[in-house]
Amino acid sequence: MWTWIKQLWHKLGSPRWFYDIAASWIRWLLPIGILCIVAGFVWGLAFAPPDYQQGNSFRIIYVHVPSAMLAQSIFITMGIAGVILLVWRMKLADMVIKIAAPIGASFTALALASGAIWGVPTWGTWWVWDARTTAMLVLLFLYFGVIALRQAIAREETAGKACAILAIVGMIDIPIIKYSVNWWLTLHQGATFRLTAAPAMPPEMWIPLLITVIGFYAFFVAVLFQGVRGEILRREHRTRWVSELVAQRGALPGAAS
Amino acid sequence: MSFDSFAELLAMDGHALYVWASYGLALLVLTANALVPVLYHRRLLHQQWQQQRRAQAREAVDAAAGSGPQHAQETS
Amino acid sequence: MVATLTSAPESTPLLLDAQRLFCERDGRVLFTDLDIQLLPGDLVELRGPNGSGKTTLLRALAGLNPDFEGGLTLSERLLYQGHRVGLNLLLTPLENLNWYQTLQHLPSDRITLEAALAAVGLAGYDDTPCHRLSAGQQRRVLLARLHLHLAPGGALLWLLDEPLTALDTAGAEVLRGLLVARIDSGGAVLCATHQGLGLTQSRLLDLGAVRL
Amino acid sequence: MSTLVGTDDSAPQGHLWRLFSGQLRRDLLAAVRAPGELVNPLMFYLIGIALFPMGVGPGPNTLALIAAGVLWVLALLAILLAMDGMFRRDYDDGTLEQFNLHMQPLFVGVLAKTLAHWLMTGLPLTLIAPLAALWLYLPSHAVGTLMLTLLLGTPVLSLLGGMGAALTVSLRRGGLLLALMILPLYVPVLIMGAGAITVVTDGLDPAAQIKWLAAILALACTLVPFATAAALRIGMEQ
Repeated sequence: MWTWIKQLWHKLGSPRWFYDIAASWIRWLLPIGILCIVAGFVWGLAFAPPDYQQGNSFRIIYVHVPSAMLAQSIFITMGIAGVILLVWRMKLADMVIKIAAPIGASFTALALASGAIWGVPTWGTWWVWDARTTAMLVLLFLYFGVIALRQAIAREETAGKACAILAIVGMIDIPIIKYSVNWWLTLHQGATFRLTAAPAMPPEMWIPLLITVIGFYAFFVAVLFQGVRGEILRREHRTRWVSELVAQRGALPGAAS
Repeated sequence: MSFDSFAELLAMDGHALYVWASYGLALLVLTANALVPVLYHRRLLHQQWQQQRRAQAREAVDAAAGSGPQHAQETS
Repeated sequence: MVATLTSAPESTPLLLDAQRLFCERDGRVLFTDLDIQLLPGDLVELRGPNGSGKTTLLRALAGLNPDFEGGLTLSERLLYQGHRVGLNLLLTPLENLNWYQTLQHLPSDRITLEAALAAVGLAGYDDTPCHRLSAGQQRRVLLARLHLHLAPGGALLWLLDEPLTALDTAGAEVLRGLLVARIDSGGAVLCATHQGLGLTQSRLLDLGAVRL
Repeated sequence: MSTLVGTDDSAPQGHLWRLFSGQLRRDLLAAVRAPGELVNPLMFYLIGIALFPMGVGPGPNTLALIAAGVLWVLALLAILLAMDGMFRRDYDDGTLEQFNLHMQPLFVGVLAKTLAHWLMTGLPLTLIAPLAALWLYLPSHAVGTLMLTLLLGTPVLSLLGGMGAALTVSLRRGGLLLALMILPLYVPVLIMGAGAITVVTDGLDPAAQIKWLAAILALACTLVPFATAAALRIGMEQ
């Protein structure tokens, strides 16, 4: 096991290896992700029973909860990638941070927007300064900071390392932010869904949620990998393997993927 | 199915606007995130391929024009 | 571009041993397969046109820029003097030197520092804020820094980037004296310069000459 | 990539102290020579506070209601605006290069620079805060808490801001970017600091918030200087 991990680690240093292996991962992860999302959405929209208090507007949680969970996980991914970049100088980690940041920001925005939409029928207002919404908003700002920092620094290596530092500090700060924001009295419900404890909702409600969450995560990994492949191609465009690849793909019109 | 008819599903018991807007946004974010890297990758490959072709064309032109003494020497 | 600069005798401690240095910046190769070895007594002038990578090389050797490949072994302590003056202009030469000496763990008593300033022709300027000094005088404060490093425990390896900038002929003479003193007392100097130092002891390393 | 032969790993503690105090003295000296820059954040703080009565009206009740938040938000902004200067001058004149190269270990120097910067911004700000509190009709029994929270909170702002300043040191116009990066990180300090004052004006015990501020300060003191040191190395790579 250990040697296997070491081998994998070593291989991860080679963008070319990752470029190929990621393609085969995407072939599995993208269909799984889309399938889970579609299944979860359809189940949640049409088959799950309505909530006895919120009625049908509760169905928004199948959008809201997965995107909120993913949004936080992506920042933690970036923080870990930041540590890997600074300690082991793995270029792949830099690409992960770069590609993951806008994806994370988009899911944070989705979580905020779906939460706001849900707030209208439930709370009677678009925006409530409650603990979770506020923490999510701060997370969105953290994403903006990382993206802005990368765009401000011209030199790519420097920008990558600077973003890594910000991602690490942000990652450490996230629990503190969440905790401090929790000091505010909250209108929000308690955690809808925990991995460790059995949820309070009936299975026909939380099973589709679980499926959607899995779908979102698989989808994210697939999309991240595809983004990283593009980044590899761009950064390595002078190398021989890229030009050979381009020559192969170019011969087949429209087959490039 | 927790709805009696398709129309009821669409109506969402009066919450249609909120529910469908959320799912619409979700689809928007998901498709955008899926399309951006694929299109970028494709464009990159295309650009690279065009560059290669330009380079090849240049080489071909050079080879055709360079039937002078220097090149002849090189090939001999 | 390949450049090699090696000194023959073995078993002498190398002050700087750089092997197969490679640096690419913004898709342009600045140097590749560059070997530099400096022994006590070496004085090397780094030449090359603008943009040939002199500053990048010096910064890489000094450890200010880790983005290069190759093996690099350095002596324990080095002195690096970059383009920018490296003086806080609000402080006096004495205060600047005092701070610098503390950083370098060198003696920083007033008498030593005043003697160093006097040696580079700045006697009487100890308490004038640096922004009131002329550009050449500011550069002379840096010479005082070099002077301080000649003391026991000072850096044996000097990496200088255009040290002649803004110096008058007398200042240049002081600099030459300091460089010679350093290599004569077991040190080595690598110095990027356009004008040339005009010292017989120096050898050339031209980053531009061997360009592909 | 590079190896240093014979580095002295066992630097005695007196050495660290000498480095720390030497850097601190130098920075304070430089700050005293340019007193204008010292006053600027304070002026900004007072002007900013004075804008609120003009904006929301002079009613003592309204002002007292928002006083805690306003006093803290403006402290945050004042320090943020001063942050860019922490490394800027040193970067421009080249001393930061020498600092990076010879300050061993770097975080000791970073800590000294941060302390100097805080003594020049956060501390005076804490001291004039009662005046600003007076303008906003903050109940007098809350002034002590205000000062205590500022005393504990502003060093955290300086530490985090220093990290941002180090990351953006080589960018010509890093000011706005710095705000974008750092303000989200300031959120816990703001919530705890302003929260403590609100709690006191409500007649309750702010001990929990103050303990949290102290804990955040301890955490920031131990972790952030390392991040700032790394950020400086990266920021100087240009």
